[in-house]
Amino acid sequence: METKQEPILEVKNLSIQFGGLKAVDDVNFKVNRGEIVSIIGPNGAGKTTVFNMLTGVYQPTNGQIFFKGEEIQGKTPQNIVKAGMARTFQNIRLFCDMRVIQNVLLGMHTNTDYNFFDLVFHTPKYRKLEREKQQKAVDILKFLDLDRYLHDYPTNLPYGDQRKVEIARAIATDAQLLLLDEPAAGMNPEESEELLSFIRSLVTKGFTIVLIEHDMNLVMNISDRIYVIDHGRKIAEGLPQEIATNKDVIVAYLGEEEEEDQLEEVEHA
Amino acid sequence: MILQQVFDGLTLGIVYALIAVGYSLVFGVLRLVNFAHGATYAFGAHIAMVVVVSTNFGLFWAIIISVIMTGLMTMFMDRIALRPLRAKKSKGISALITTIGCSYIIQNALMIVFGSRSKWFPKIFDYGNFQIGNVLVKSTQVGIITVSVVLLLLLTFIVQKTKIGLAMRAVQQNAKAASLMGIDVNRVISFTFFLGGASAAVAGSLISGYYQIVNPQMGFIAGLKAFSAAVLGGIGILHGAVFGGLVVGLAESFAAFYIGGGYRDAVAFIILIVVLIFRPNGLFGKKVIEKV
Amino acid sequence: MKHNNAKKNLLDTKPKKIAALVVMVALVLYLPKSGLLSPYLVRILTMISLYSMLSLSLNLLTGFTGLVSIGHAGFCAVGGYTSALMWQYLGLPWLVTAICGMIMAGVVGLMLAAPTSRLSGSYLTIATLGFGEIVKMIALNWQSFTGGPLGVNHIERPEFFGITLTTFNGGFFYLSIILTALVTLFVYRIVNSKMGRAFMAIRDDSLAATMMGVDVTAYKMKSFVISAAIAGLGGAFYVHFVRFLDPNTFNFDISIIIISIVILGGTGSIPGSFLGAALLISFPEILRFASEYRFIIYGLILVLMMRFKPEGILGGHSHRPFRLMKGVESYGN
Amino acid sequence: MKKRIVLVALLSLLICGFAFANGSSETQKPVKIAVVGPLTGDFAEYGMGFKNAAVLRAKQINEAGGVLGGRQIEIVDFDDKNSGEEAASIAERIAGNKDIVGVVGHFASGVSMAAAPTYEEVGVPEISPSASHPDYSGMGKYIFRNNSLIDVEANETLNIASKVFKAKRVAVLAVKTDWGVTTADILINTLAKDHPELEIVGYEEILDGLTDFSSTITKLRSYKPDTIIVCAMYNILGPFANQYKDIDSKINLIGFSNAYSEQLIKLAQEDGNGIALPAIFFHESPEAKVRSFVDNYKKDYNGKIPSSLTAQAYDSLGMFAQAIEEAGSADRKAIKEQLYKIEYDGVAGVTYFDEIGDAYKTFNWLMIEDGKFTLIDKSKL
Repeated sequence: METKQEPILEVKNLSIQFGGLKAVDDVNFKVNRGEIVSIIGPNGAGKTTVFNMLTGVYQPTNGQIFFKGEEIQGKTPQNIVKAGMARTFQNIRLFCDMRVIQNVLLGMHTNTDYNFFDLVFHTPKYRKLEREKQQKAVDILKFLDLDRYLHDYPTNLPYGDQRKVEIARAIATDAQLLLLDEPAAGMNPEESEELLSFIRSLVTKGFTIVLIEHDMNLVMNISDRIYVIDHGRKIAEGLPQEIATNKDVIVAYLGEEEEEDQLEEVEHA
Repeated sequence: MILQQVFDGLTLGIVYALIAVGYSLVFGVLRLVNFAHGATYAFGAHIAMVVVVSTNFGLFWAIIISVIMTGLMTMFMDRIALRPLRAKKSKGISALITTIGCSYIIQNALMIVFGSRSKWFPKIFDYGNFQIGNVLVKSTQVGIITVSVVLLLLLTFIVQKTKIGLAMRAVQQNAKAASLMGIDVNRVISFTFFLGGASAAVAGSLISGYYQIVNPQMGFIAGLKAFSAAVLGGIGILHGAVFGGLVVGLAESFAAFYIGGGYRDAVAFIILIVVLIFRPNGLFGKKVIEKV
Repeated sequence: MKHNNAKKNLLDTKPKKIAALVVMVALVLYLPKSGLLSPYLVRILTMISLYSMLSLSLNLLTGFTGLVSIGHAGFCAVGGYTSALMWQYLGLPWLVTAICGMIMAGVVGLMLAAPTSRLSGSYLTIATLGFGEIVKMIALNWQSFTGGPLGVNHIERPEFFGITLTTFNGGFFYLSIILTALVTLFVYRIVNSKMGRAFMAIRDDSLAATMMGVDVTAYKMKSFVISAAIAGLGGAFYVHFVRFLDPNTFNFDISIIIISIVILGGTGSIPGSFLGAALLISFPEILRFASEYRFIIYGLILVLMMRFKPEGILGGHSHRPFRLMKGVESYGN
Repeated sequence: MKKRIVLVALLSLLICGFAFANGSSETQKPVKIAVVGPLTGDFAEYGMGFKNAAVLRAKQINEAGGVLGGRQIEIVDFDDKNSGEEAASIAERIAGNKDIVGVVGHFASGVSMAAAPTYEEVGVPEISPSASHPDYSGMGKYIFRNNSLIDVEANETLNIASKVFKAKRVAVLAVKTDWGVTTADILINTLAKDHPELEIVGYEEILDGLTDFSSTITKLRSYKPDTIIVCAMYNILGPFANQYKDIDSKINLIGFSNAYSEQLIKLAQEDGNGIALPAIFFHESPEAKVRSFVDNYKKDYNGKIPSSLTAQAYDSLGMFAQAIEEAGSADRKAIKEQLYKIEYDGVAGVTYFDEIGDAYKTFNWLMIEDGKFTLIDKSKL
């Protein structure tokens, strides 16, 4: 995979403080186009908080976020999605009383620009755009092999497929950068195996992925680069092999004593 | 003349506080606005009226009976209508709509049983009036204020100092954790409903004794004003409800005096909307951050 | 769910659907003229169609956007008063005053929505209740303009091409059917468009909606404005129908009837509002003895529906396939 | 599929319900007269009074041989719940039923005016025993009123104030309903001029259904009135008397004929003593007609005492019977024409209609003394 060197996303000394607590403290990282970058760290390290700052849910106390060269920290979530960055959630947040296809169609909200007048009088512009978007939604579901659930409601789908619908919804926003928040959480081994090949297929389609994940097996095999965050601070970055042997990472995850066992387990993952 | 308005306003306010406390108790424990609370207040007043008129029990015993009956009624309502929803983990809106339904059932049942006409209610604490400076003080007013203050202190004592009070505060903080610690959450919730119903019954009897009139529709407007008071003080907080009640009572009696009789109800609603917009958590409430 | 292949059912074939529609329209138009129905029954059908329109407007706000409003009669009052007073002071024809009533109600809907759309659940509901009472209070106290308790009477009936509509010539019946049909088409198109999906997304998970680029506050306000405008139109129709209006015409009971219809019929279901209106408006007429208990029955409906079928009779997940636009290839699904 | 079955079941219930409600048409030929008023809700007492009075009068007429040579009068009652909407719906039902030739009813002015256009349009003579809004009977040729005009009755209250109480400073309290506000306006702006001996010192308005009068009382007392005219019904006058006399027991209170009912005594208890009000009908007047009406009414309706509005409903039914007899036909139009020529000597005094359908009445003055209404002897003043 050739990776053009100009970064699609660059974060400079990003930090945020809730009252006295420094949830994220001076984090720097960058993501290049077409890469799969993982952010790992123990629970409560501040990973999801980073995601929330990237997507405009929280305003960082300081630091900049450059997306495709443009500063986006402080922008509203709507503008960030429109700019081309979409996310999924740690615990699935699909619209359970809307059909699967409607969920995906909702993803296209920012890029379906017919106005109130068009939709009331079914003007040609409305008909053309609506048909286009519905076709695109069906195609996305087909691509993700979810089109059989087209008319169905998300709550009736198996867990793994619900995850994929959430990703389908993120893709529908025409985003180039997908932020996946623990997609493998709650999956059994072959489901996460299938997810692995699925994410790889996304990259071949031209998406760039940033991943938060605890499933070390998935992370070590899929990531191009890994950043490790602990107590809100970046403690390590680099290729999967480097991270596996990095002292600080092991200490952060497992604490002092059992240093040795951690090493063998990683080698033959 | 101002002092007279202040005193009248305080009497009104202390009773609104007594009703508002009911809202805060239930909201604290369940995060639910009990819309049927206004109708409960009217229910309590009617029970007291029936007991006083049809039997020779004094007003004191009538109120005691009304407190017990109303408390049981609210517990029954919680048991039949609200507990199944909690068990079913249904959406918050369902519980709110259920209480709206209950308030309509109670109010219209009162109208059918007691007829919709206003009925007489004996004067409470009727020992004549006396003058302090140019402020005319009725014995009824003094009686109402003392009873209300005693009841509010009793409620605060129960919540702060007793075992069940501790359980209530635990459920208020985190119902799931409380149940893990062996607290029977449903029992605590129904006890809270009992307290809410009881305080509403007393408030209903006191107000009817003060104005010597009882009417099935009295609960609707009074309930709404008491809710404004509870929100103003910070819903879920007892002393907030008391403070809010006094403010709404004073505002209403000043508006009626200076602007005109037609505006007395409007004042409470305007306070409600203004508070909801600028400080939804009220004066004593704290900001709640929604975790992603 | 067993729904992976689109079931072909009776009504789906094109010609059958048109035929059913034509028969239905002919029946509805012929009905009042046929003398089969006494003016009293024509009046009931007119009220059913009016309440269908009102509950459709609340369904858009509560059923589709998830904002529970129990002060909806306040918007009817704004629409009704605007229309009645414009007739009284300016003598304008019904069509003009009704549209102004609709716009005025929409504007008031915006004024209520702007500050309160940040509120959550029960706070917003209680704020709408407060709003309903404030509208009544203003109508009562602004005596010089609204006539206060005297209200407005002898309100002129609408007149189209020289015919004055009355219940006897079925005029009001046709007008209410036309208005309800227009509103239904309007709501149907909104619900099946990008805006409708945004409303439903806000109802199901407003945070996820925000993350997908929906400006939640703006859309909540749009939902309020549209819903209020339709309610205002309903109010404008009603005052010219009853020819009388005072602060008590649109009181809290009307809001409760409307929300009971929405809850009974089915939140988030357009046919549900029609079924709810038909049931709740006709049952006090059919069971005369029950009419005294009707508000207890409305209360019971709210409690029992929440307990056993919160999504309502016709609400909930529908088994019919999602209607894709013509020409969209669905790979056999 | 399950949902479709439910739908079909519910709709069929609806259809058969309509058939049932449509009612069967009778073929006998009794003369049917409708009585309409609030049989439920806040003013149920007045609606029931109308119905009882009309049924009693019809029974007496039928026992005396009915009308038009033996045809019986049949009363058909409707409950309009004191709502304009319900009233308009009932008006259409009555207008559509050819057998009903006259209507005694609608209670409140607003409600009557919501129904009047339909009666006028179809041509059904309607006599309201209680509507007092000035432009009510002007709504049509078929619209009559067997109740005193507001300005006539309001003038009586001023006479009571000056003659009975020798009042100097009079305050006016009005409930914010169409009747209350109109009465107060006429009292203050038109009638006060021709009573130089009195001075209207203040005016206050209160919401209907209010129970807390403390701030209104404080304001009224600031005007230092010796007499207060209360334009409101007993549900306001009663508690107001309690709360005001609690502070100033010497105040004179004057009510209106619609507050004249036992409910007022029940609500005001001992504070009711001293309240005066004008009334067209007095249930303890020595007149034979009144005595027999009150005794029959108490016999039939377990001891209830008829109020002045009930008496007027009783007379209204009597007027219809007399008009039908004199017109010699039970045709709606003929009855209407006859009503303009009628001179009816009823329990509520001699009544005749003017050209727009308003009735002129003579008033008695009553005062509550130790829990009972007593007649004020005007000659001794």
